[in-house]
Amino acid sequence: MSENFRLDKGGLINRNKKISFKFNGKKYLGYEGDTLASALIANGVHLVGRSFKYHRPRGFFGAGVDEPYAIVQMNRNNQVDPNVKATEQELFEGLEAKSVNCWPNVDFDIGAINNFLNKFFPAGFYYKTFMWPKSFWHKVYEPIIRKAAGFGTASIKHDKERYEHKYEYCDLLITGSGPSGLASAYAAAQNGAKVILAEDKSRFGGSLLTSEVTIGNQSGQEWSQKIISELKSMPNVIVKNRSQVFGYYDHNMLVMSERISDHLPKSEKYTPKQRLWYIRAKEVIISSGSIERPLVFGNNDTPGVILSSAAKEYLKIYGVLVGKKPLVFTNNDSGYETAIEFKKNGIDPIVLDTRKDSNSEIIKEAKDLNINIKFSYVVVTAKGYKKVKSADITKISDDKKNISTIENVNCDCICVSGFWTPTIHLASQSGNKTKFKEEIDAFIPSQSKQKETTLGSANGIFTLEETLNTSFEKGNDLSKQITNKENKISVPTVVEKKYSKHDKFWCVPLPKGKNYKRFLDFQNDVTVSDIQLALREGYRSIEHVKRYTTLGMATDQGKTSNLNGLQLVSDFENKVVPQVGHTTFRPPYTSVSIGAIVGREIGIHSKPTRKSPMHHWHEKNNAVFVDAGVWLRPRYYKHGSENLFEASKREAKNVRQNVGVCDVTTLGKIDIKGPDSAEFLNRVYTNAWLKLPVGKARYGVMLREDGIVMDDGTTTRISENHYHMTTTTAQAANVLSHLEYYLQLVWPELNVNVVSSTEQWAGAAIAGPKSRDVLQKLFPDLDVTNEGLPFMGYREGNLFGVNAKIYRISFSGELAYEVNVESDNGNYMWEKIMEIGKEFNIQPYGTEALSTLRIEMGHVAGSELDGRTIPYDNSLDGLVSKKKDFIGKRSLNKTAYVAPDRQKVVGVVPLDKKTSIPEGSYIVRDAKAKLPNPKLGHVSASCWSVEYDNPFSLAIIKDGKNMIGQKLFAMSPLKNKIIPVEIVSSHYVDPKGERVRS
Amino acid sequence: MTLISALNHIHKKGLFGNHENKNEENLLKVSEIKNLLIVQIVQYKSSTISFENIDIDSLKLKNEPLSVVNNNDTRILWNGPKNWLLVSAKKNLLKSISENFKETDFAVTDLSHSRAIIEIEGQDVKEVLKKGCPFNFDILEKNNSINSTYNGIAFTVDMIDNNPDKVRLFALRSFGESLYHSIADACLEYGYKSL
Amino acid sequence: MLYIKCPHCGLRSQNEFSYGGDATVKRPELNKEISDQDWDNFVYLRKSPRGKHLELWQHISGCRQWIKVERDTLTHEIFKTLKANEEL
Amino acid sequence: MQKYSVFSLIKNAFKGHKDWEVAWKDPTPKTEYDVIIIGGGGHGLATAYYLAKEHNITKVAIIEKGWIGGGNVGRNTTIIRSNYMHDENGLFSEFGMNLWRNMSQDLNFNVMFSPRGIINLAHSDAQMNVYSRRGNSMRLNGIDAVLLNREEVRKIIPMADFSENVRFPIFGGLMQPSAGTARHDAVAWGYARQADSMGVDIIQNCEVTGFDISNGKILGIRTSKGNIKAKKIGLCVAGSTNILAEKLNMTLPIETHLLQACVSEPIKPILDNVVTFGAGHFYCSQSDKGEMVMGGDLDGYNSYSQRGNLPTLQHVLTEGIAMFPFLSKLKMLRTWGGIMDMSMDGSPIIDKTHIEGLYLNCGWCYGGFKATPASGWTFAHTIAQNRPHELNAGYSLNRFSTGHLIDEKGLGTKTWIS
Repeated sequence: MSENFRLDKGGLINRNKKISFKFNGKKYLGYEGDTLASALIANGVHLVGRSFKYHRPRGFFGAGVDEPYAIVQMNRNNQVDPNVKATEQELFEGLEAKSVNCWPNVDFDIGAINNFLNKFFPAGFYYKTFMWPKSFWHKVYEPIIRKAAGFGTASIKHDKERYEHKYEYCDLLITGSGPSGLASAYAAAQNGAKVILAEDKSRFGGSLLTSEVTIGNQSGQEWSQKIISELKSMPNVIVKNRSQVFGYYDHNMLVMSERISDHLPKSEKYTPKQRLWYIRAKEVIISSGSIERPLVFGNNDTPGVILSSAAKEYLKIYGVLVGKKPLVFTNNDSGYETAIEFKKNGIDPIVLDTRKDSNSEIIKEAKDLNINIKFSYVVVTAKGYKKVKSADITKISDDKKNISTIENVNCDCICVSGFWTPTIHLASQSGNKTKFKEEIDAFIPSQSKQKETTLGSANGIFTLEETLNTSFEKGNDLSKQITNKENKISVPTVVEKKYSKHDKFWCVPLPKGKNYKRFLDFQNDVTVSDIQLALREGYRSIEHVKRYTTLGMATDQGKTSNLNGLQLVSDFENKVVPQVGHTTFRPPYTSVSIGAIVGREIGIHSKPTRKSPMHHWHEKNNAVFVDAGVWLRPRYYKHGSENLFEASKREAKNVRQNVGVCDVTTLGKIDIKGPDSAEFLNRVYTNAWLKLPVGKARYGVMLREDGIVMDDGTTTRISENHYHMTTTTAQAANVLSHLEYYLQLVWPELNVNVVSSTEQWAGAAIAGPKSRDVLQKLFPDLDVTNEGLPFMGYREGNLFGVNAKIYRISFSGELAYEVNVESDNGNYMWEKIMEIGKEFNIQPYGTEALSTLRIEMGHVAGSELDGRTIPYDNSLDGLVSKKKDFIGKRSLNKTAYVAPDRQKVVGVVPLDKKTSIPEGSYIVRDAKAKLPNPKLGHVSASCWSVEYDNPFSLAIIKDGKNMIGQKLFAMSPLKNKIIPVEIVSSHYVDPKGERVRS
Repeated sequence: MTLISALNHIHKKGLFGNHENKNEENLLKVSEIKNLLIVQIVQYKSSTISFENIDIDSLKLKNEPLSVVNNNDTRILWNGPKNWLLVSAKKNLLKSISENFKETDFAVTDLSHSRAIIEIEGQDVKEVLKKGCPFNFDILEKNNSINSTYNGIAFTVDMIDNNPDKVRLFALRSFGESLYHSIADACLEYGYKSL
Repeated sequence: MLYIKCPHCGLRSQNEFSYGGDATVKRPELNKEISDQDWDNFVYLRKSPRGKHLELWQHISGCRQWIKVERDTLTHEIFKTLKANEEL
Repeated sequence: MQKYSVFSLIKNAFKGHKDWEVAWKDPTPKTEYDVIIIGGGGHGLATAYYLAKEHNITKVAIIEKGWIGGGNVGRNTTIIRSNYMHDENGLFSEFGMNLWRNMSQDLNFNVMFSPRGIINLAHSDAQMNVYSRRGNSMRLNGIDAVLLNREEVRKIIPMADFSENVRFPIFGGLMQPSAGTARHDAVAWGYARQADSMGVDIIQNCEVTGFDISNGKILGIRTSKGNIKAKKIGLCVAGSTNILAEKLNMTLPIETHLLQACVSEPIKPILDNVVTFGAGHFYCSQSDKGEMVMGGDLDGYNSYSQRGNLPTLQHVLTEGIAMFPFLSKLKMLRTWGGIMDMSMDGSPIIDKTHIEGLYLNCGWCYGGFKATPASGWTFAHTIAQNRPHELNAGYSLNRFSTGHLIDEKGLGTKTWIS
């Protein structure tokens, strides 16, 4: 395939390196340094895709991030990449891309039928129809609309690329490497400031790469490359290309996405595809330049209609002609630069200037070059379907209201220039209240909210001389304040052409009887008539207009359409633009890959995992793990082909009959020291703590201030002023913060230190009638008799050379001990317990068996203490001190909390003693009552009682105290279950608690 | 052997990541540090004792953010107001600390087993840290320490040396393997040698 | 990510902190008679102004101290940070 | 009023769409109204509509500071559901579901209610049990709910992460098949258009600066467009409730927080349902335009700024990729934030106040959009009858004193913990 539109020389591409690539299955050639867009244009390809609503042919409109059309589907590194802008994608060997939003192909697209029916699809048409018959919206119309929408196709395969993050700090962050960015960066760097200079494109220099200016005695391009190479060599400067600063957040934090590998055929193994930089900058310089505005005329979306600056960029950077018979349609001098560039390369352009006459330097130059210039001329409509073939042009009256006879001129592209819109997005995101600048018909930044300064054309300054002067000065001033150094450099002299005033005209009137579509938002197919319709219907706020018509809501976020939309609204409403105001600019400035935002916290590492020192023993012994917060705990240990139910029953039964051991390392542990510790505990817990003897433990419940149970656990008095508190696994972190809150803010007079010691200790609960035998053998020197180590007693011991702490506490309701050793010894302890316990038939048990054991004992846990229950609900009345005050006490006298029929925890047994009651079932009186069926309460926890070999559940039900003995129903409609049940005491096994004291 | 350290199961020796065609000496070095004494010392709010006069392994406490007072064996990290974390190779120091810091004025808590410790050394150490922690590491100098978080895991950074950079990272022991994974993963781009 | 000056540690990023809400709410003293209304006001009522807001944060992954922060809830500008025992 | 239909659309097409009437007028305020609704969001517009339709009260004004539909009805993730555990929430929301089902026809405005089903994923047996509790409660309240196992979930959303190397495996999920989405802006516009046609004055760009109260009775409001008298005034300004409460010398059990959401660039249909991640806070659906609509956590501190910070979104999207790995390759196109009334038990307040003639509708937390019709209907009833309807009786202001809290999540007053 030959490149018919590539010039023989010129451009910044590497002509020594040819690159082959495929578009829509067809092979093409380009050069290193091309974008996919420039390479396609070089090959004469202008039809890239179809528009959103009408499926009209779409080509290229820009040359960068503002591109509204050229969205393709890529295949890179054996992976699918949807929605890639061809204007941003650099060419690499073997690149494969195809068109989107068209079927069967971009040349012949069935969806284009919409275009012929377009009169039935004005803005918001769907709000007015598709309402009959009722079910048809969801069943018929919507599926069709859904199918037609969307661009690329996502693969459901996992993304194999690496995305990394980096947090960086600097004195000055400068966004954009055009003249203002380079000058300010250079000045600041000279003062020793730490500077980050970010450039979205692959090449540095911005407008200097394509403008005909002289700085010092160099061309703009040479000067920019000299400055960049100097900056790169300075240790205090980070210079990044392919890096878009897309968000300006609070406290001067900005976020930048760096495309590290997107321009390469594949990513190196350990190199990220993209890196997201979180940058905290002391000062920010926004030098993001400006974007050319389109002129609006009939069928101005036809492929071949292109921004004049883009046409110039394709010529000067890529050596590519967007057409060979160009029409330049402009309301200002910029169009002439493009025209002259064509002319220099042997192509004769026609310039249509909307102005009556103008005689600036550049127009003179164009005249001298014999360029055909038609003043007071406009394009009425582009002709051609998949590519511009000609244009209807005409003379326009001075007041721009009347057009004269239509002439048709042959052309293959129309380069439009409607003057320039400053890129103020970042300033606006930072909170800057923007202001409208009449001279340029656009908004520029005004009062800074954060530490931000906007320079150059982003600030509405379009002469290079002023840009460089202010930028050198600002760069110097801002950095001087930070570094206290000044190494001022003199501003080079500039030679540039003086421009004449632009024409405020931007939208060509329709000729009589013609109804050409004049597009504002090219991707979303929003036309002038759509906006007018919205306004006629009363959608008059700019936000209403945007939402009703979808103006500016496409993937380009209105970079080329918003301001023209505003013009139209203000014309129609007879207001001036600043009164209409613009819609809010929000990050991101341009779309950012979600993979990059997330970074490396994916897959198994999407959240950290906590493991006990015995974790690897559990793993080796067939433990099946369960998440407890971010901890992993053994749920059960699988023997052979056992399932969860069988294994947990075996484990629980073994605890009841022999002895079991459970890893309780995950329980929160808080080391409490200080002279006021007892007083503090007395305030924190609902029960009394002042008289707990040294060497004894006590069970405690703590509340939130609203009276709801926060957590429970045992606390042991290790010595006079030293306590060891345990919390539930789930609440450990919250409890520590809660304690610190009261110690630091509420009762600073208390001298108490709290510190988490969860990780210091590995814990094993040894439970079951034979646990004392195991303990005796583990600690031969210790008196483990009921007298020597009574229930709720605490001793220290020596476990085969390792210091151990032994607490006689029980969650299972059996005779039980918790042994703690320092974590490095955890595995050693565990293996010793297993070894010693062998003769007593010891088995490890997991959380499922633990649940069974606690449920049949009626011990409340997380499923009852669910953030909605008070102590009374959980039959913890005995633990609520009447005598002293404590956190949350004052809330317990609320009407609902002291109501005689207040809910309470009870036991539930199925009448048939066979049918398990699913957790989450509800207790009702009448299983057949009509809905809504009044509920008495819910089943909070269920188990298979190993003691009685039948199902048993806990439930929290209304008037629970008086319900015992009643025969009711447990209902789980989700599982189609209605189970006749009897309400019993929640203490199903050993109601007097004799075993723990045995 | 009874002791099993926090990272025993995950820390494997070898060369990893982008190490090919690079001088092994210039690679990052990653190791697990074990068997240190770690003690939290906190002075109670009402205590009037002047902690500056108390000697620990010839070191004096300093109530100043970032500060690490140190000698060859022992480093005392500022952990908060009148709150320090003493880290020492001298395991027997605990006894003298408990004696010198009376329990009426100080809470002394042995946390030796509560941390997993990773040491990394090399030119790119700060780059590795910047991947997961928003702290401004440009200001962290030799004998500075901070508490912060790395990819959501609370950790302590103790900067031991700066030519090349050498830091010790402490995480709660149960998070050790997750932090190790995160740090090792962040090192892959530069290549690292696991010692 | 907010940048909060911990009065103990210095400027740190928000991810080291956890939010603690309104700092002007004062817990009634222990054992003191108090009306239901006053107690409920303490537990449930919030001023939540648009503008300056004195609030609590805990430097949870730092020095673990609870601090007070005077912040604008509209602009997020932080005017002042205080130790637990300091008042505005 | 002009009727919208396919016929009117065709008819107008041939006239170049020149004859469409305004959807609502732009009146200047009268000196007095029977009822003033402050807040031209979804709830305020719906309240005015139901006042007119159900109670024949048409001398009504809606006073809106900015443009109607500019609050949370214009910045949500469009999800409509009634999958609540507590009876008060469930019955209220299910009543609303019936209004949603008929809304397009009722309003003669296509709000695109799309009952595509919502699935709450569970990642452990314990979570399956928690969902069972909720689902059973729904079923006993007459609300549709299905408990799905892993394989059943896989059949519906095969693009979720069912692979081995996953931190939070999918155990199953709770599905409400009749839940879905609606076009949020259309809801506001549809209510506005009908209310306007029945005589309600929609007054935009009018800020309330104060209240006239005498002897404990409301007399009127002061606004940037002058003083307006009214017999009754309803506050419908979720997000800004505390600002107006301050002018009324009221302190409420509400904090104002920011919730962010975002959309990806549009892609071809891949996800039909609304899906929520169970091991955190992330939810996702695909709009008719093809954008993935995503949201999750609060930013976590009091905020009135309709802009958030990236780390919250990073956190939310991390969970997004954990649920749907394909999201990694998509691009985040647009982000926005909405400020909301976080009440101290997570449930709303629709009630009278101690000031006669002043009514309160607030505290919607994250759940305001789906509640729009039921909230408007019950608030209209409360205002018209001067007493709550049984559907909103539980949403009383004094429940914080009596202890009849409606806490779906069990998190209590720390609203920022998610």
